[in-house]
Amino acid sequence: MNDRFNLYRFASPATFYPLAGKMIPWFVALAVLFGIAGLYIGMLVAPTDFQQGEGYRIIFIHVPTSWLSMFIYLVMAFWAAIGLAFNTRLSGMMARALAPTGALMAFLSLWTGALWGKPMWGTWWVWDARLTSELILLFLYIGYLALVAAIDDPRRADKAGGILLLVGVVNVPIIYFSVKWWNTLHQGSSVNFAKSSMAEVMLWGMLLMALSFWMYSIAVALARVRTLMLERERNTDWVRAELTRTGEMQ
Amino acid sequence: MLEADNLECVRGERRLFAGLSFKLEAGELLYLQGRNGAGKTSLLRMLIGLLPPEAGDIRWQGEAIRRRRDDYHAALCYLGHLNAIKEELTPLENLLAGARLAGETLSEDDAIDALEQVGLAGREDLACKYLSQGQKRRVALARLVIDRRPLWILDEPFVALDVGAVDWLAGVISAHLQRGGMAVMTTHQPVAIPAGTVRELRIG
Amino acid sequence: MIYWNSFADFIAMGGYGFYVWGSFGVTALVMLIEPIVVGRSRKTTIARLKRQLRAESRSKEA
Amino acid sequence: MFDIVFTVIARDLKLAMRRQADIVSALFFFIIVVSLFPLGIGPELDLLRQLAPGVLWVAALLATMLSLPRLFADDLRDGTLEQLALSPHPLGLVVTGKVIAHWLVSGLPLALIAPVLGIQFDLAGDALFVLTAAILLGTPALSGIGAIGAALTLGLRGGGVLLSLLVLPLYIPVLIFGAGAVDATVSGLGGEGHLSLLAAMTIAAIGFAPWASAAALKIALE
Repeated sequence: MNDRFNLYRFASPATFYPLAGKMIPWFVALAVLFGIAGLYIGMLVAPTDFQQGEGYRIIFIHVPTSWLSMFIYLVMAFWAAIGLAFNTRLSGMMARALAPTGALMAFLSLWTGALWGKPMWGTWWVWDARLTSELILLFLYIGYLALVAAIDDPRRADKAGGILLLVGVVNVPIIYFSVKWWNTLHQGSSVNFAKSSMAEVMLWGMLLMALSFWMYSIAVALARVRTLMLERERNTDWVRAELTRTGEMQ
Repeated sequence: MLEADNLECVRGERRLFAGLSFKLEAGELLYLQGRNGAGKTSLLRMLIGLLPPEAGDIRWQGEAIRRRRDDYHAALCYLGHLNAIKEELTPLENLLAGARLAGETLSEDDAIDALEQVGLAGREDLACKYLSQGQKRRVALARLVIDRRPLWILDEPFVALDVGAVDWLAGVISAHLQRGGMAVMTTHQPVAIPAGTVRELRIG
Repeated sequence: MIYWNSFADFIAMGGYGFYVWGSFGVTALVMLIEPIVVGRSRKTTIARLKRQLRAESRSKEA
Repeated sequence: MFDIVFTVIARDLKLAMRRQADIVSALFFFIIVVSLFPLGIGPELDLLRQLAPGVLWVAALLATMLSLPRLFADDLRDGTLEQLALSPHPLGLVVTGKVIAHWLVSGLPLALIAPVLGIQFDLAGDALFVLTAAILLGTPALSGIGAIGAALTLGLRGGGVLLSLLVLPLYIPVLIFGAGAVDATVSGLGGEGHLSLLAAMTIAAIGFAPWASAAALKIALE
């Protein structure tokens, strides 16, 4: 009973708002730290790849952004499920705060994929299974963003967006496997970005970069969710108090 | 018995009402009153189970309606400000299709009788798109003549009816109350309902 | 420990400089702009909400 | 319990029959789009034969999309959607009926006309047969997934464009396996595997999509 109470307290915007405010600097610091370490290892220490030359260093961004774009979609779907099941206000806002960052990650993944493809495959775009799925994932993000933007009532927008996310998350594996299967059928390029024989340093660089991008996403999403909270709860006492307090500080 | 317990309604940013409770027994009619935007229609949508209340409970025969949604809907007849008739279908087809979707059995003869009562004799087989607005409304009201479900929820049923039709509809509602039915309705012009206990609830 | 012999080598990236720095540059740009956009929308939101709050309290006093 | 499904199908079919222009125009859209491709690509039969499955399937996706915005919008406008939501049956079953009716008036005609269009692209007999079977098996999934999008965008500004944005990415697996079935037949590999995957997708979509649509409709009706 006590746990339940705490959970709800945590999920209430009035408690979460200051907590998020305190957490943001920590995540920013972690993102910077991991980023510096990752860049140091990836760009300065790691040796060249004997097959791909220095161009392989793009994977230090490409792979983390691809991971993050998929992971963020899953997290959004998780929040959507919580929101639809328990009707909590916070979960819809979390999903919405994450979406633009997820879309940007998908975009970066495509962008770096294209820049990697040009020297490696001799063309900017290849209908490679991974790139194609990433493109579809970007479409899914854009669809979600367009849907929630089109609905004026925020609660209705959250719920409708939540259903779309759940439908999307069921479909993502189906889409991925169908695209992969289509790709092998048409014998398109199937050069792997990350070789399994990758040197250990490279793996470390990639992991550190992924951690850095992860922390960055959390920090940005928290900052965005704080603005959403103020906006949505503007008629509550805690937002009024918050507004007058920040007024004194500035 | 229909019970509303401590209902709260928030639309968008605004809290329309809170702490609203009432009880409705067999043979009773509840008039909902209040200025425009006070939340009458929102309350009706809560009562039919389409709008979940922010707080509070609605119970039908002692059970929360969100738990026994299908049973509740089997006992409920709702007439909104939209007619819920299809332009492409004839009045007769509309009545029959409406009854079937509501899970009711309705014979063609009964449907024709009902249409005669609302003054649409001879137009049973004309597609509704050829009818006037008033006639379309009457097709919608014809449902009430045949409906035997215990709870009627009516949104502005008297709007845009001529005097004769108002009296006729008041009679139909009276008969429903006399059979032991219940009704909740919103209206701008209170109409005398001859039978049953009439109660009023003011919102906002 | 450091793999590169000279700074010029590092920039050239073995002939892949355009692609590598194109990737890293755009990513850095995005990760710079996004927080700025978020921060600015936060500021405008707070300013707007404050205006509303002031207008409200004034209309209450009146 | 399943009476309601048939009742809804009967009602929607009757309405569609009174508005045949809609069915016919979607069908002609399909025919015209497919016929435009040879004009854009050139009349080489080898090339056309290769492109046929993809062209026919993409056109089929677009033709199905055409009628989706009205799937629930008409019922919302005249108030019948409220009455459907108030029927003493789960809304998911009502939507199942509407999805099946939508397929009967939008997907089925496409499957029936597809072999004729396939001839334009010089497809052989077995490929034509597989094409028809694939469209027959795949289009119900399109109606089902489309219903989710139609319910989510119900009553929104610019709902039609938004609907395509939401639904088309979700159509990709159907497109891949639908066109793949014909491709595989043409290249002599046999399309049975694809067809069974399409059937599986359709079953999953018909079973799952109406309930997601029903949840979206309830939100739209709040």
